[in-house]
Amino acid sequence: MTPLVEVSGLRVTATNDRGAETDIVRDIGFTVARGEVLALIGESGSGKTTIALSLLGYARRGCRIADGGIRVGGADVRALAPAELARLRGGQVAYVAQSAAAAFNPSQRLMDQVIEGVRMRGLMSRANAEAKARDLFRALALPEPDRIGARFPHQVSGGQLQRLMAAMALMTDPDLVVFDEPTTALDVTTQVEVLRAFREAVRERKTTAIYVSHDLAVVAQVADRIVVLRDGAIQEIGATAQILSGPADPYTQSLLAAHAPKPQPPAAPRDVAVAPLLEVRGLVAGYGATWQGRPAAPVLHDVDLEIRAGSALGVIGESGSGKSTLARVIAGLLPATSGMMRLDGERLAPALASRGREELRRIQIVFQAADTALNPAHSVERILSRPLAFYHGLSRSEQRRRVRRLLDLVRLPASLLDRLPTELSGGQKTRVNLARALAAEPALLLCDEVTASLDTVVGAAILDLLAELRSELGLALMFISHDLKTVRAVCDEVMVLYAGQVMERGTGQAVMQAPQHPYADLLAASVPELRPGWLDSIDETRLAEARSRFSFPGSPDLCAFISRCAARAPGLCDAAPPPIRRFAKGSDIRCHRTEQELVALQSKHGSVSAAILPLKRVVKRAL
Amino acid sequence: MSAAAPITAPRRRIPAAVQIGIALVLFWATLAAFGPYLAPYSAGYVVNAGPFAPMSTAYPLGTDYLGRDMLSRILHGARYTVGVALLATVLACLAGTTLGLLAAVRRGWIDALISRAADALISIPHLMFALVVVAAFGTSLPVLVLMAAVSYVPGSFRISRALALDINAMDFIQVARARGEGTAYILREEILPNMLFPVMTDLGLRFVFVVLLLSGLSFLGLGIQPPNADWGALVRENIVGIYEAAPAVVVPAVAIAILTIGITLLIDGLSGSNHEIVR
Amino acid sequence: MLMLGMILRRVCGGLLTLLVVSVVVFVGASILPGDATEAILGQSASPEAVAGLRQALGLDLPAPERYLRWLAGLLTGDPGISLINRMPIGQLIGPRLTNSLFLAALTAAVAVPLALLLGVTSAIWRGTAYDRVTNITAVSLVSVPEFLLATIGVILFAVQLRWASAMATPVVDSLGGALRTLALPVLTLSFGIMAQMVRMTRAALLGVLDSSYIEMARLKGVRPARLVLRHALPNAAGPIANAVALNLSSLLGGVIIVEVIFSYPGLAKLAVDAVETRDMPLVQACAMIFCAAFMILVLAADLCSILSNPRLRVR
Amino acid sequence: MTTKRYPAILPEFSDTALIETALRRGASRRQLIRWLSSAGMATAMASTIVASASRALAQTPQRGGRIRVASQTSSTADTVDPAKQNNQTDYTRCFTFYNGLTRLDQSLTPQPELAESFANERATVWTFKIRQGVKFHDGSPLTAVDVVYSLARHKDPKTGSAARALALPMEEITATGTHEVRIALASPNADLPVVLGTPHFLIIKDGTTDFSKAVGTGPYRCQEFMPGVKSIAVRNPDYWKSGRPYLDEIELIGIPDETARLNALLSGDVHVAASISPRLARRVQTASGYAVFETKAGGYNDVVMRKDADPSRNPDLVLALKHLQDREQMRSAVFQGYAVVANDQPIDPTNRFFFPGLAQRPFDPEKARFHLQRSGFANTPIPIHTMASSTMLDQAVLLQQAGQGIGMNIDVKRMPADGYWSNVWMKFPLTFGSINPRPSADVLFTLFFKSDSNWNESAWRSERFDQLLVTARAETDDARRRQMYGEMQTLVHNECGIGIPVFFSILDAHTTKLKGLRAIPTGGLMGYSYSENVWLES
Repeated sequence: MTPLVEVSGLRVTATNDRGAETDIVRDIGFTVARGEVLALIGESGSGKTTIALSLLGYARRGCRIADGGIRVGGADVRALAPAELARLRGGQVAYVAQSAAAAFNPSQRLMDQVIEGVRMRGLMSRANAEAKARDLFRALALPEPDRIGARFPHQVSGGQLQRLMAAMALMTDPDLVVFDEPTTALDVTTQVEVLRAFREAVRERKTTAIYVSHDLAVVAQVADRIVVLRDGAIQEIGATAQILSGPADPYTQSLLAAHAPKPQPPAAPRDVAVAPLLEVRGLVAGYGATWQGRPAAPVLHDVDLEIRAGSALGVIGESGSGKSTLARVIAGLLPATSGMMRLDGERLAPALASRGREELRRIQIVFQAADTALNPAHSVERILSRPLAFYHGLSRSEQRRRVRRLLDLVRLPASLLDRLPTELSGGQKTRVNLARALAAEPALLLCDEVTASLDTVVGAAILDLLAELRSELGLALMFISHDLKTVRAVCDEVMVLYAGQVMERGTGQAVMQAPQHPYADLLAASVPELRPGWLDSIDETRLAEARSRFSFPGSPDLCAFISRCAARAPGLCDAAPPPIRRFAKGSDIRCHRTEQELVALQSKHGSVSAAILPLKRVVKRAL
Repeated sequence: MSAAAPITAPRRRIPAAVQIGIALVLFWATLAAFGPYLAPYSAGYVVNAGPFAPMSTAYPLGTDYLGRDMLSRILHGARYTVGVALLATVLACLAGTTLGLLAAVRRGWIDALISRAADALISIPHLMFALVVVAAFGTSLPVLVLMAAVSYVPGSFRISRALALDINAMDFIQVARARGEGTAYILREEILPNMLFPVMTDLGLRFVFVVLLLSGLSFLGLGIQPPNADWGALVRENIVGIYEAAPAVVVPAVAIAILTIGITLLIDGLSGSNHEIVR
Repeated sequence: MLMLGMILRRVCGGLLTLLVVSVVVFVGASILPGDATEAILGQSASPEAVAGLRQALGLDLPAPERYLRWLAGLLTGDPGISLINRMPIGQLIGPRLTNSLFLAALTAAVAVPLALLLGVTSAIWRGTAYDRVTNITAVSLVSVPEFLLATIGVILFAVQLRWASAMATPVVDSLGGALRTLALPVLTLSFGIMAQMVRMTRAALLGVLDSSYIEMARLKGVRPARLVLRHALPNAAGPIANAVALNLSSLLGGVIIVEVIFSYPGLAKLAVDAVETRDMPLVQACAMIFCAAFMILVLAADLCSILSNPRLRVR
Repeated sequence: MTTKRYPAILPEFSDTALIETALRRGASRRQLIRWLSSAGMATAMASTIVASASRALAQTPQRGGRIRVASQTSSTADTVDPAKQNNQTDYTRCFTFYNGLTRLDQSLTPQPELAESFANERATVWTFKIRQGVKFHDGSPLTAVDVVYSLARHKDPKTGSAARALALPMEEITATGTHEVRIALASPNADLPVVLGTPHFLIIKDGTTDFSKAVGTGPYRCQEFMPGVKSIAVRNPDYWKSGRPYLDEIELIGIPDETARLNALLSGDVHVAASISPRLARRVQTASGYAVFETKAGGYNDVVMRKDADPSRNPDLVLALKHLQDREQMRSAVFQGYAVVANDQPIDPTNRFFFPGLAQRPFDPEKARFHLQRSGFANTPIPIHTMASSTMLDQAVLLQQAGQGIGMNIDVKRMPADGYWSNVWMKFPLTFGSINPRPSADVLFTLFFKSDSNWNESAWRSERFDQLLVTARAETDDARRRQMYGEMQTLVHNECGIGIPVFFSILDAHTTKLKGLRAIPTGGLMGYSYSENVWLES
């Protein structure tokens, strides 16, 4: 049987400002058999999306499919007339975009967009089309399948949008579906349910698919074969099991290595006698006018934490959990409504304006998006000089010297000094962002998702850097992330935040290896593993937890996780505020359930820590 | 997106349109600076050729309705057209940007007050406003410049305010605030540099409007003091010559058109033609 | 609910602005040298005659009192009577406002669709010769002084070809008649306001055309026409509506040149006359109308943005 | 209807009509000119009148038709209240609806109009017999009461009359019969009938206060009047001048922009474009089917040099400026030849009191330089204020240019037209004025040269002049008056701070289909009274 997709000698070029053409992908050739799922994997800039788009005969602005053959279902895509190409797109070949939030037209109802393809082609009546869409919604496990279509994109969550986009793609029963990083922008818990839904839908329909991703673990769950890309060229093609267990190419090996768990940093001894560097008690904060001591839109509820000098506290949680707000409150950007903060035992004023310059200097915040955190109008040198002048009053020549040292510290060449942020790569921007904070010589660094927008390899390097800095400079870190792996690599203490409430807090070892709070457990269980079949092994209970959405508990004092929790105790959880208890392994846990109850419940679903062992074996073999 | 990131060259080639724009603007700027010294006659000198003389070697652009050399009048007028309009535009943008920054950063009643005042000023037709100002303060050059400037402050204010609001929400402003920087520093060093480009684009458009406003003023008989005249006034005072297609009316009109086209090409080219202010 | 509240807030803000305008106009006109009596008496304004007439017109009252009286009158629905010809302001303004609105409506009916069409097409074919020519033409037309454009139009089409009338009248009996009398002023005005609308439409649309959902629509096989009309345009409606509103707002008070050249009895000329004769009640009334028109247009534009954006429309 | 009863005093039998009749009867043109000159008219004037009368004779009036007339102003200040008239559009409009007691003819001699006849005692007490059988447009008859009301209201400041100063000397205005009015003056004035022939003294109905429509005795009824827009006048079928008017309807609109006004004429939208600048006259003359109607009148633009302020109080500077006026250049460049050279005094050659014996002051830069040096103002800026977009500005610019040649640094200040007359004219040491034609030498001298006049432009004080003015006004003997006015012209020429370079013509453009126009030097369009005299050739 001839393969459905045949790509050979593909070359796509981009035209730069000077009018010169450069290759962005070259010599690309692969085939996809009917019913097969092929993954394209690589870092950003590897050309994986460009290749995926070329299957629809499409190249982005400034790019051009220069060479090669693309055949889908016997049709020569490059030879198609515009009208035929329009029929191919969304007809035989469908596309599922990376960010569904951006890829849905904000001004049209979802149903109209989902059925537009079949309606445009006159394939079905409106009623039939809507009925088919509703079936697909059901198949993709969307809530309220009969009504969700009437909503606008901003009214549904990211995970649902991603599934709606898949439904849109499947409407015309395409021969080929191209999934372009469909879960990258999602929270881990959401990613799990979306991945499951996609895989079921693809399997049931025996759809041929191309799955583009940078994440090996995700790919391992869905793909039959994997194409590894780097800098626009293919490094290796192979069956999934072969790639995971016996990668031939050094680059593939390094990708696998990046997945290996980092050695746990030694937990700094808890010395109760020494006052913590930062102590936070009963912190409440939010947005809007304050009324009766509560903000109109509360984000953080009664948060306690301590960070000792030189230690690293990881804060994890899904988007919307209040992680970033916590950093802002500590930095003083958002004054807390109530609660107490102490820096080195000294009371810390909630608002920026009432803090001394020395206090400001000692706490530095590193923002998530290095793109927007660096003033695009300032050169790297200017960005780094300002804190030196501002906090330390250094002379010009002294500043120049120190700026160079700072660049050294974050492993950047001095040649970047005159560059503007737009002329830097993502990793470089993050390093400059970091260097600026270090220029203040802070005691505490608040890192807000600093690696979230970076590729795995680049992100890993930043994490290494942070670890080094910690040991070299004796910095204390508050490391905010949604990614458990990252937190595990950096932090000796971890705090799990859900809807502004601290659910579990303890040493990294305690929280990560044996999460006992139901939410912490869900988080840990949702992190994809390189092991094929991991996705299928996930327990239905957990899947239900992942699938359900957050809803406000009756009172801000009640447990916020109550609506999703599989272990909730009716009559207790919805009636009284949960107590905070110190469990045997050394974590503080906010739950009505006792340690014994939780352990019993978890063993029923299968422990997470058990799953980590085979993974380690795989990685060792890979290296 | 994981691919197709275009490789940005460190130095950009200047597009042809921008080059033409720069050439035109430079040409007029030179005329504005040196025009009066290049002119063969003084602005008011009546040459011996009668009114609306056609182009000739002696009078390359013919003569005007009183029989004055048009070339000389154009050259003398350049300073008033380019100079007055530029000054007024720059003043308008300076004031508008300052107020916009102030309103965007301070918000509250200051914002409300300035926004109301701007709305009020926008809703009064420019020429009606000009009439009142000229009636009250006469038509000296400073009054003209100030009046034209004030007319266009609200527009500049609206754009600056919107821009500043956007920039003020960016993380790097938070970084500066968290560092403990004062409002003045944040406005001057962090926000302003990022507004410069859109503000410049806006300045170009506004410049065109000011040139037109000045010519509209001359329609109502106000404007630059004689014997000098801005180009709009030259068109106006020679409009009678239009029946015989006298160069006296055609040349200044073409001069205005070329000036505005030059400026448009320049700013369009610089803004990459798709980063216009949408507000 | 959301929208009703917004409208209510805006109307209140608009009323406040109207008040500001009326005070500013009153104060501004008060510092002007000369008053209505001198306009009436002209060269024969002896001090004694002026004083007598001032008293007769009530101009001898202190300025704040005159303002408050005017305001009180306005609030009770009486904008006063003209100082110059003693006619009720309403009677003076009524027909002129109707004429102005008529001309403005016609101009809008011509200019807005044309501007949208040009803006949309040049956005679709961005970077092409068509795009450049459209842009340069629009800019060139806006940079030609209005009176020159109008005069050339008249000489060409009215004097030489006799296709059109050199004068515009608001009375229209037939389509041909309307074309004859109103084509020139409408076109002159359209050229003046189109450039900015074209550019804004193009810019707003380009912003949208670069977004992911347009790429997505393309990858769904949506053809260009549908792509622009159904997917892109509704999302660019906000800024376009804003540009349209700002440009249309000048069509009531800012068309003095066209009104003079085509001797069209509109509001702009009335307002300028009123300023020249220091006919304060009339100046005030015109300023109020211009301001209100501006507010209404901007409000309409904002409503348009809200209606086209479900994020603002439905929570 | 009344033709038979009052044949002898119908206007047809005065001035032009009289001459036409004489011509018909076979009188030679030379005879007529001699006859008119002996009656005290300047020869040039007399020949103009005879010429235009000859032209008119060749044409026979036709009835019917409607015309559209574009005048040069239009604003909400437009009025049909004779007392409030302020510009030529108002005058033109009011003359279509109203009549005056008297009417000024081509030599500015007063002729009976609504007054059948008038008589005086020592030029102080005047009796006017009011014409019988005249009806207002609403049907009510004209009586002495209407006349008294029309004249007396000018004295009340509340009326806001522009002619109040002229009305104040009329101490008593009384009806001495149903059709007789007696006016007692504070001092003798032989020119009262002239004054009463001016536009402000048109006769309205007793008690009229509402001027939203005009109700008069004039040749047309007011069908529609919208200030700042237009007025429509329809033929008055009951007009007391039999056979008149000729047209059925006149629509009067204002087009302030002169190019637009001319374009409206050339495109066929209007039949008359009033007040065309000399620059445009060229264009009209090259177009077939259109003509320029020139009224040589005494209007002038003058440099006003205040005697009560520096630097203009310096007599040498005044002389320098007077000699600096290149009258010929102004005549040709600014007025395209539609002007006559003037001699720094205000009486123009069409006036019966023009003094031809006064030597012409030439354009003499050397003399100007001499006086400038003596004045000490060489190379110092001398500001002259003038009005924007006017021939005054053009004249100022030419003066400025001439000054550059002799080291006089004139700084021309262009001021907006708005408020010019209240805030600029005469308010600075050196300004430009523009004086409309006036019906008599007395009015002109009284308004602009008498020591205590509000508009004594240059603040010139001459006892001798004031004395002469009063004496001449009371004098009824023309020869003696002529001599006195001659001396006054010489005084102004020599002493006054006024430079008058040229008297300019008033130009109206019209289609050649419009017939019957004859010049009356009080203003354009037959001294504004064209409406009852013109007809449309079919």
